[in-house]
Amino acid sequence: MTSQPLPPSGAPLDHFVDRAPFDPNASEPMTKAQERVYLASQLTLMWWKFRRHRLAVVSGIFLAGLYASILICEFLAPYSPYERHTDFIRSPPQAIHLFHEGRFVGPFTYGLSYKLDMDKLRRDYTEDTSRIYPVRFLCRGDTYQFWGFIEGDLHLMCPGEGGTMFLLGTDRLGRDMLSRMIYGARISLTIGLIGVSVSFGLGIVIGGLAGYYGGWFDLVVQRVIEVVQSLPHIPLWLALSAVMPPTWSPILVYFGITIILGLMDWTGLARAVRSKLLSLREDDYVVAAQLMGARTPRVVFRHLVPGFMSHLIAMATIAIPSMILGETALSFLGLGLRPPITSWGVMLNEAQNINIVVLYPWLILPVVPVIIVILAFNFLGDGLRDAADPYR
Amino acid sequence: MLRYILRRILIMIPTLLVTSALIFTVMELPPSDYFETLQAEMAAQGEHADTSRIEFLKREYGFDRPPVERYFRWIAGFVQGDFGYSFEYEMPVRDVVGERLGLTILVSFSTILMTWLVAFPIGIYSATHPYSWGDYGLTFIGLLGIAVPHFLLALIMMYLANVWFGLSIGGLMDPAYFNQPWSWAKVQSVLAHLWIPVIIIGAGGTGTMVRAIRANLLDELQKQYYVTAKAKGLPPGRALVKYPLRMSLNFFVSHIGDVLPTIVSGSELTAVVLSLQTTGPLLLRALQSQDMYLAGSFLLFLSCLTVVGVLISDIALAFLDPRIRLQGGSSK
Amino acid sequence: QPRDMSLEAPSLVQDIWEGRLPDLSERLPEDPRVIDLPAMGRTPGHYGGTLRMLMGDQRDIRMMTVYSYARLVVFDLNGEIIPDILAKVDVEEGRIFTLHLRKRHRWSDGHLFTAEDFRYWWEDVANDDYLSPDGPPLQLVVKGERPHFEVIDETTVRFSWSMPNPGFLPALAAAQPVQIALPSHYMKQFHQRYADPLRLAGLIKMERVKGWGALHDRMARSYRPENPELPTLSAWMPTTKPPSEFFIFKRNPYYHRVDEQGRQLPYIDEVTMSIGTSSLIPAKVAAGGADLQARYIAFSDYTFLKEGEANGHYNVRLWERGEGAYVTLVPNLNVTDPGWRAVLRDVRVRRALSVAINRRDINQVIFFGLAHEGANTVLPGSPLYDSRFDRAWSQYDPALANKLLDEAGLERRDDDGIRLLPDGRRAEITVETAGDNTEETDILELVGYDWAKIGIKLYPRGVQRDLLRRSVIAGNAKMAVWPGLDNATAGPNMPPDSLAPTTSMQFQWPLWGQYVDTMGREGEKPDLPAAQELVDLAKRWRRSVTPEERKEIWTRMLEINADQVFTIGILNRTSQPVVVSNKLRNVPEVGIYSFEPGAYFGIYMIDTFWFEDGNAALEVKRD
Amino acid sequence: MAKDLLRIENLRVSFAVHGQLNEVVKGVSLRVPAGRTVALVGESGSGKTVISQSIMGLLPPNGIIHDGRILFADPAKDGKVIDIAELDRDGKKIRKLRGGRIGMIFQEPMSSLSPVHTIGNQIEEALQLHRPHPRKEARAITEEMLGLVGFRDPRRNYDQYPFELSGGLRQRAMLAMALICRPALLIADEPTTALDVTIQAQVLKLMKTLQGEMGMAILLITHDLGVVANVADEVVVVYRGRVMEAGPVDDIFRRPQHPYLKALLKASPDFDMPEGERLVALRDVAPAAPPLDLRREAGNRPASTALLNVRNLRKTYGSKHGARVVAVENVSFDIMRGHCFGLVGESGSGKTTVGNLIMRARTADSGSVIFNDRAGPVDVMGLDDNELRAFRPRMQMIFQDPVSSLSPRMTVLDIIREPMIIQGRGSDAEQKHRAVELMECVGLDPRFLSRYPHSFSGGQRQRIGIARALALNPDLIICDEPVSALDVSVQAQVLNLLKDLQASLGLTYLFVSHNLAVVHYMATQIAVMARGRIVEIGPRDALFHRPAHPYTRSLLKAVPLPDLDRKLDFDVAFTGGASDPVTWPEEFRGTAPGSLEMLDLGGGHFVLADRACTARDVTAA
Ligand SMILES: Nc1ncnc2c1ncn2[C@@H]1O[C@H](COP(=O)(O)OP(=O)(O)OP(=O)(O)O)[C@@H](O)[C@H]1O
Ligand SMILES: Nc1ncnc2c1ncn2[C@@H]1O[C@H](COP(=O)(O)OP(=O)(O)OP(=O)(O)O)[C@@H](O)[C@H]1O
Ligand SMILES: [Mg+2]
Ligand SMILES: [Mg+2]
Repeated sequence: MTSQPLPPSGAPLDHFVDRAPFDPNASEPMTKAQERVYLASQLTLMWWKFRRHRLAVVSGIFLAGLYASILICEFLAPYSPYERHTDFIRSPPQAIHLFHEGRFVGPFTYGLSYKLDMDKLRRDYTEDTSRIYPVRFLCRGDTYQFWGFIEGDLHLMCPGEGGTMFLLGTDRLGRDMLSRMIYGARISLTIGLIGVSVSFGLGIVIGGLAGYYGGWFDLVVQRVIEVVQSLPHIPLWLALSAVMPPTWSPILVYFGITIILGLMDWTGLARAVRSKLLSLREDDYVVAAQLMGARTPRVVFRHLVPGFMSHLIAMATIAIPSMILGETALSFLGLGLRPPITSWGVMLNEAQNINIVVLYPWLILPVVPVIIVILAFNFLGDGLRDAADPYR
Repeated sequence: MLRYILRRILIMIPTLLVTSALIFTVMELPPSDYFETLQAEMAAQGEHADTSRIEFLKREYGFDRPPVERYFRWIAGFVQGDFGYSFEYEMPVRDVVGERLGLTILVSFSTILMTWLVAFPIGIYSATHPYSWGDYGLTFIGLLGIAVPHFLLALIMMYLANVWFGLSIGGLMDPAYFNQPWSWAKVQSVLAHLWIPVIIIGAGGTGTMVRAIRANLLDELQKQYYVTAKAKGLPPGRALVKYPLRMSLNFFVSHIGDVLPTIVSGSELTAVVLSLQTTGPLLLRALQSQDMYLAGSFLLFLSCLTVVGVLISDIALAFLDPRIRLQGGSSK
Repeated sequence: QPRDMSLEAPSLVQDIWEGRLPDLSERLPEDPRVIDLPAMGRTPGHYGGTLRMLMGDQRDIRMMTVYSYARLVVFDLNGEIIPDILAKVDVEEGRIFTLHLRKRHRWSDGHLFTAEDFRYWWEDVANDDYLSPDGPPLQLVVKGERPHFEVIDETTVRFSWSMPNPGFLPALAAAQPVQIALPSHYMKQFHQRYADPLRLAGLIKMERVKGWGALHDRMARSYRPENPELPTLSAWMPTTKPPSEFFIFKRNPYYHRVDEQGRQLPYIDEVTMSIGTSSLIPAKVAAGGADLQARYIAFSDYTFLKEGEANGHYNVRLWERGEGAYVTLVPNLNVTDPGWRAVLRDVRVRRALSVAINRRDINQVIFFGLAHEGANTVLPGSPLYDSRFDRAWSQYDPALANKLLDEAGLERRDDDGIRLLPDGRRAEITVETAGDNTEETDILELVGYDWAKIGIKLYPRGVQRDLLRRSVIAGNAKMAVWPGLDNATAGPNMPPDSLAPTTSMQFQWPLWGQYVDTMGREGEKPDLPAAQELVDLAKRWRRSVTPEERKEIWTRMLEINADQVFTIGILNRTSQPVVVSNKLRNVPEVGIYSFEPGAYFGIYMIDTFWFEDGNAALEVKRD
Repeated sequence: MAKDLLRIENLRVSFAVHGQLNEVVKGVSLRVPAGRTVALVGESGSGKTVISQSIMGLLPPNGIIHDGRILFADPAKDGKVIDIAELDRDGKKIRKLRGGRIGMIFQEPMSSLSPVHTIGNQIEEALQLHRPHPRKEARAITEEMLGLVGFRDPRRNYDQYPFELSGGLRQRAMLAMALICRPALLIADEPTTALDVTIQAQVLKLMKTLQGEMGMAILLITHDLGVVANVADEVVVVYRGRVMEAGPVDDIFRRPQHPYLKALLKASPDFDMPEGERLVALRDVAPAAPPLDLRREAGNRPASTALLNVRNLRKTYGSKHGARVVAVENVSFDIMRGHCFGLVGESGSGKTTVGNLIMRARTADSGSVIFNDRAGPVDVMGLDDNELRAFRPRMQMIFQDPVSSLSPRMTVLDIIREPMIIQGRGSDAEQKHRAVELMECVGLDPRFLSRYPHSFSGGQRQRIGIARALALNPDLIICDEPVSALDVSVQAQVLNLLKDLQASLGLTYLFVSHNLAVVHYMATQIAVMARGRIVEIGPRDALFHRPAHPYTRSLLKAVPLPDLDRKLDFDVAFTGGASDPVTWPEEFRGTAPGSLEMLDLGGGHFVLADRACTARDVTAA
């Protein structure tokens, strides 16, 4: 096809006519890809878009792996989280070596010996390079009850016979930090999230309706929000912890508390949703939906709330850390989880001490998984946001 | 608008009545009272509480009366500016809170200011440069602030500040300046200590806000009116601030009212960890020891501020968005 | 004319010179209490300096009253009661107490301290229906009988009862003493009977209190020295009015003790208490923020503090704690659950639970083996100590434990290896704890491991202290965690109340204690023979006159307690780190750290401590 | 001859959609000489807007220019040539050009304005940016500009928010914004679609004046061949991203050669068309019969009963200053079953409002709307929430602003399916099938179903709205400017579709439009509105041949015709605003408030005139 000529600047324009054959009904043939796309549902489209966000996909896979791992932490953890090694109290992290005196041995740990410093009252650990313990894989170690009922003793990794392998050190009772962290994920990654869901559900529904209806309904909801916001959380928790049946296990109690937390925490989100919808509901497409005879829930959740999705996703991912660490704040009040239950929050709580920060810094390592999980959730959130964003 | 505000102020009265009744109930909810708490705590340390004094105090402060009567007395007093009596400090609530209020406002205000000053530029940067290294880096830092528990952050920062700068640990000023009249040196000492709590308390909020601004702004950046603004030839900064940013502030404005109560209560738990002379620890302690008038009056004060804050944020919202101002409420 | 100021504290010199203070001779009582420092193995010191301490709570300023430990009578290091503020006490038949004041002893505002101050308290306060609706303090009431009070002369008063009251003097000497005198000249302005009504009304308004009763009550508080105007007899007097974060106590120029050279104590001019979050105190101490600190410092802070010694210019010492046990597990014999009640009341079960605990392991893991593995009983520092009590049922013997439990009817176990109660439920015991220190939590965790080995499952449950107490009294809690005997260095002259049901605060038998306390009005009658015997013994002690008799009673009570294992003590004589500034002198290297009877530092006479660089200490940065 | 201000050479632009590149501009070249007007015409979706966006450097983020040059020779800089295509999209250089040197009027004025700033603020901002003035003066200039583009009360209008304005007023605000900084090149993307012909003439004249004054060049994108004939010097015809024909306006109108152009010229409706004649569209589609379960038994509906009686509607809006604006007053009319009722009139006269009131999208202050169902009359105003919801599918609406009436976060497929889903019609597959059908009906490629609304051209969006309204097969459709953004050939296709549906299913329309030819083609009854009232109502022929009201007359006079020989004389008529009663003869002005009344001229022809007048007075005037 020839490019159409343009006269030089200032010259009069010629009458140009495209001479190519013209068929108004011709349309470009559909490619295979287009064929696939054009009737795809919105969810499918989003999924395709999401897949292109590499960091989000990686985060998603990571989180999925993490959640899968909590099913098999018995197998993953080298030790039982309750197993105490009285001879290795507060042992610093042990390195895995590959070479011994320049010779390749494969992964192994050196022996660990300690000396009691009775002046400073601390245990000083030294690596004993004369003892070598090759790490074993898929091996038999501490016995456990898989999912609470299947006996087992298979581990992914174990220390060499007679040796130790505290990759992240041990705590003040001589328990392996790594194993505790692996087990801790179980609680940290589950219970708190329920609280988030409760508060988000309430916030979106209540705020959404208030913003959409406006008027007296909004007025009432607003007053309820004020009242709920004014309710003192702390004494309420204190009171509630007193009424929780003493026969409840600590996990159940904590679970109850997180739900209540969620029940009281929706107000901020509800206000944000409400005020956004107050302005969104003036748009024509809302009117259009109404004119089609859509019921309120459909208008709110199909048309209005998606317009606020970015904010909701951002807030949800931001709320996750506070829920993972929720128990730290609560245990400040004596309400959180306590040992022997293991969670990242509990472990960090035990590290809540200047001694530990200064002398045994490996005990604050549980912040690392917390940070990674939060990052992963945020990147995942970014991916979801972009997938839901029609402009990207 | 004026009529609207007046009407809202009238509505506040029943709201506050309900709230106060709830607060009172919650305070009464625990099966024990301040005096029992006191006895138990003293006993744990081998001390004993003087039972006859306790009886005396109980009678003096009407604990032998039915709760309903106490409630109405309390409310009546509250309205007249008598906030009741703190058992723990054995002095009127007003005196207990008195001096701490100023410092609390200082800390909270600086924190909020810092949060805003930091969060806005970063949020805008992240939204306008999504998926750049800058975005990732700043996101990471912001999330760190959220992910590391405050107490840990506080401990580490205080320890390092002490080791590196010789700053006294905890508190808002050098103890030498306690009880001293205000002087330039005291101000300096306060400023030297202020940054730690400001950073620690502000860390979480900043991170949250950055993410929220980023998310909301990203949505608005696609809108046609922003293209129009650019077509006018507005410099990007101004165009951004005047149009998309303003539109994306909706969420922010809906929370602007929350600033009021936080300004006077501060961030309780962190303040405890940091040993700040603010009202937060006071409130917490009062709640734990069931010093009910101190806690109750303070909470009621906070809820007054909440209610006022909600009103303020509603008004601000109406100003922000004329669609809400001119059409909201009226059912079309 | 030339005046001799050589014995005066330099900080007072100016005031004396300018006439605001009288000379030392006029300030001291005629016969001041002389402390012979060299005889105690201490060195006479310099004047001056500021002693900095850190506290976690405004109410902790009462520690000033505790630490200074100036009482009408005090315990000495041998556990004997000796006069301190009083010149002399005469006791006849254990029931007539004649108190002789020091002549021309003055309150800190210079007013004389006289019999009138006792009379005012007795007649206008303790027996005033409005101020003391319940009458005088319990320690002054023997079987419902109030003492007969007489003023003999200006400096002599007498309290007498028809029966012996052996608890009277220990109560006066307690760390938290019974107050039986008030500065009447000051307090009268708040008393309706004496005050000008107009002025009183004004004061009530100004102080924003409900009435004169509240005003008087508030102004008279001396244990927690919140009223800087209230005259005191202590070594230092408060100068800060709360609320505050920083309390300053200044030397009392009328204090009644002198050193062997005739120099008035205390040596240290000023004590300050800085209030902050308790969890930060170790860090602040390590930064050199305190000159003398033990409160809020736990054993686990030792290493950290030790590391900071050079930096903070202090040294850490390890004193011995004076409780009967660092923590005890207290089975609630009044628990409502009938199944558990029967089990817990079975002495074999309690013994089994005790011997199942591997105390050595706990000692090693948590205390580096520095604590003593024994039961909850008196310590060697007490004249009543007997290693039999200490060792009773505190060995580690899981086999024995299993045997005892089998005998007690818990021989059945379920699939998880957990024993079953006779009624078929699993032997899962919830232990309620108010524990806010990690050591307590850790010990509980370790006990949990040990008990799991004998088939008992332990669930710790954290609650607020008051709620813990409630649930114990209500019989909901099966077992609680609580410190051991408060006063484990007690002598026979101290009341053995904590060994027998006497109050509802005793978690092993709250209802029995309440029964005895209220003379049968509330609670339950003790129905375990051993408990009943303890009640009788405690009653006998109340009527006893001679120390021998008291000792015999004490011994029997200790024996019963040891044998019955009413409380399961875990470790005692644990170490308490005490941080002492490098410049502070006369602080003992080792000591016993306990509230009763030692008043923590009080018994070691903090007024004799001094700063090496004396006045120079004033320039020390208060950090 | 003047130099070329803008030269576009071989421009190629593609968009990435769902990860695939679609080329939408395929090697276009065109030029705009200084001081001249070049019209860019073409099929809807052919890439006109994209070309203009490329010139401004404002392509959407997913758009890529991958070939070609856009040369801009700025006369203020002695004709130094800049290649815009090479510039950094948000760089300094291009920012200098935007607004100041190149002004742009966006196609969708309704959503191009910030909803939270007053129009005065937004217009003045442009002024201050490029031609700074002291505040007071700036406001005066802005108000003057508002007056020039036909705002009636610039003082008050300055402080109004876009949502308080009718579609046409918003478009005029956009115009004011682009014109106020007097750019060297004005790109006007369909600047007059929402304006009635009198205002359109006023605006075109204003553009001409400015052009004369400052030698401004205009790139005019429009579908209205009448406008092209009247103002353009050169014309470029594009079709599917390619130039089909280009040349001086004379050549184009008198010697069209390309089949597409010929088809275009044939497709525009005109007043001389006899009743019943079909428009010739480029492509004709048979109306898709709705599947059985979607179909309402069309059959023998009595054609002469009224489907809708509208009586005495009145609506006022509160304004910022508390004063209330009367938007609609005393509007009454009947719509016959199976007929199309045309509503024309001044921009801002309340047409959209009337539509909204009938639909109960807004609440009327007073008045009644009776819908005569076969089962009996339904009082639409009196329905409660549930009844209303059940009743909704009987009446549907095509919104004037296609942008904001489509949920931005739903794909077109979902948007078109939405009414079916809500009403529970058909299975999943049936709904999809119907969506495809509807897309084809309105001339859209079904491949676009998976795209989001923002990625469409103006005309495409408008057609999505039409497709959605048709989905439920309602009895009555209120069409608010349904074809304003469509080129004549597609317009013909859509209009034919509507007509076919009317015939086969007995659909009834309320048809609002500024395009009198279109109304003439569609409607049997026509009402003319001005200032909130119906000033004249009557059968089509009566109204077009014997217009009684002065406003109607000026409307008819101001219609630009696609005929070089019958150009409008801009200088004569439309200076004062044809709707201003002051310019009307006394009979129509009304001596006292409330003295105006509908005057029967016979044959169902009424005109609003003074009570004292007779039919004779009026026709004479
Ligand atoms: N952001 C976008 N993403 C993808 N495709 C787009 C986008 N914007 C426009 N298009 C497509 O580009 C083509 C040209 O659009 P353009 O808006 O230029 O048409 P137009 O000629 O202005 O039509 P109209 O007269 O209907 O406004 C259309 O097919 C449209 O679907
Ligand atoms: N929400 C509102 N608030 C205040 N005034 C409004 C509002 N909506 C419309 N108006 C005013 O009501 C009048 C009628 O508006 P309407 O949209 O019905 O006009 P229209 O006939 O559809 O005009 P156009 O042809 O330009 O779309 C206009 O003057 C407009 O400014
Ligand atoms: Mg277009
Ligand atoms: Mg309109």
